[in-house]
Amino acid sequence: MMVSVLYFASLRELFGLENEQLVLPVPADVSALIAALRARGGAWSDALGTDRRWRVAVNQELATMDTKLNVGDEVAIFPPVTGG
Amino acid sequence: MMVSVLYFASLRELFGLENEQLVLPVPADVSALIAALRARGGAWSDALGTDRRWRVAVNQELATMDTKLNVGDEVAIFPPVTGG
Amino acid sequence: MTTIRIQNQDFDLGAELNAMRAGNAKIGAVASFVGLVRDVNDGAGVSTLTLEHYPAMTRKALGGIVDEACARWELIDVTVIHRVGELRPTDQIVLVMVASRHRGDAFQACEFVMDYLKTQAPFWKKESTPQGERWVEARESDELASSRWRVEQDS
Amino acid sequence: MTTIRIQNQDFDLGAELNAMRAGNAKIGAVASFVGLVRDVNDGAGVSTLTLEHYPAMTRKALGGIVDEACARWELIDVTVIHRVGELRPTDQIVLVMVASRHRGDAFQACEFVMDYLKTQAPFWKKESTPQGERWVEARESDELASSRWRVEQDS
Repeated sequence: MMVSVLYFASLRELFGLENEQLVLPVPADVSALIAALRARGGAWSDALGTDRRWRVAVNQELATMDTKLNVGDEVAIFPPVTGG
Repeated sequence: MMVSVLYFASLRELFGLENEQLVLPVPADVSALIAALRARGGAWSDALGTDRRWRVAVNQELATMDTKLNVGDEVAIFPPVTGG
Repeated sequence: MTTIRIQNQDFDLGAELNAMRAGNAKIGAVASFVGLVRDVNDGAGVSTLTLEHYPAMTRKALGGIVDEACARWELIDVTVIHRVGELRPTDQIVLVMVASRHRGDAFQACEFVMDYLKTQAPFWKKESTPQGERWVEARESDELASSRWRVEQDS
Repeated sequence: MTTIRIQNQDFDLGAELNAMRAGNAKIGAVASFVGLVRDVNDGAGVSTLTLEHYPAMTRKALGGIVDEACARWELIDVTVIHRVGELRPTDQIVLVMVASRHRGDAFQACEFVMDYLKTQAPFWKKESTPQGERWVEARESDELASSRWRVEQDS
């Protein structure tokens, strides 16, 4: 199952990546996606470790670790927001 | 002892008076002044009755019934404010 | 810094903000309130609103309210403008603008100044309606809004 | 009525207010908040501030926050403008303007929208300082400010 993954702000710079297509086994949720990314090691496991602060949105809405993912979903991973 | 008394808004219209000089026996406080005005009867006792709402300022600061009055004080009597 | 103006003429919210922020790059937050003349009040149409005040006391009262706000919160700048004379629906009546480093102080101080102004500054409104002229009655809700700041400080 | 704009260019607070009040003589109260770029943040000088956002989500997030405010309070009009791109100290970043009949609703809704925007709208600030560039860290105080609105609704 393919999903789009987008990175913003410091995570985008840290990973050197704006977006990618990722294939996940079905059924998948956000925690499965994060686990797959952490498995890359280096900056990935470091920035997405449980002790770091990051947020995830699925189809442009804030999501949690147990939010289910469907084929074609747009998943965004970013640091806590700082606008306003 | 002479004090100036000013009236504003609906009270000014009701009394048909903007301001006056009033002689009070010494010592005097706000309640003595109000009692003297009520003694005039008519609109005065009506508008300044205890069941009506009005405010008093002495030398441009909100005051209470027991605020002391001194010679030359400026006393203002007006309805509750409605600006803003 | 504090600016207090009582005036017949209108004011421009953007110009007041620009004057405030041009002077101080420490300002991170500006909360403003503008009160407007509504065309209906207590069920009656309003064609004009006339504002009377007690000039000798007005500036003193507003200055005292702003000083109290500056004592309670960390503020950088405060502007209060209140119009007097004859106004019409959609006209601006009052402006309270508060600048601070962070928004919590600005929001709270702005609401505090408005609540106290509503109960302690000597302004009175007279409405002209199809049924004639009438003095606006003070609202119980304004007394309550003002009193909650006393409770907060005592507790 | 709701206006939401994400833009590079500046905005004028007075013009936004005039547009709002011209349209509706039922408005008695307008509360506004403007966030500005400060020249110092966390002890370091700031020469420029660059705002990045997640376009597909930004409008959706802001729309959701404004809808929630309209559900909680009696509002007549809401305008939210957030700038993106490169800004300098004293520049305007964000505007939240809320119109209602009475001031309590306007003040509360304006602060609510700002608190939620600060924690839920996908904007990120990068500061350029003499020590180089750095991403601004989210503040714990913003999380707290946002969470108190949840508590209030539950209780």
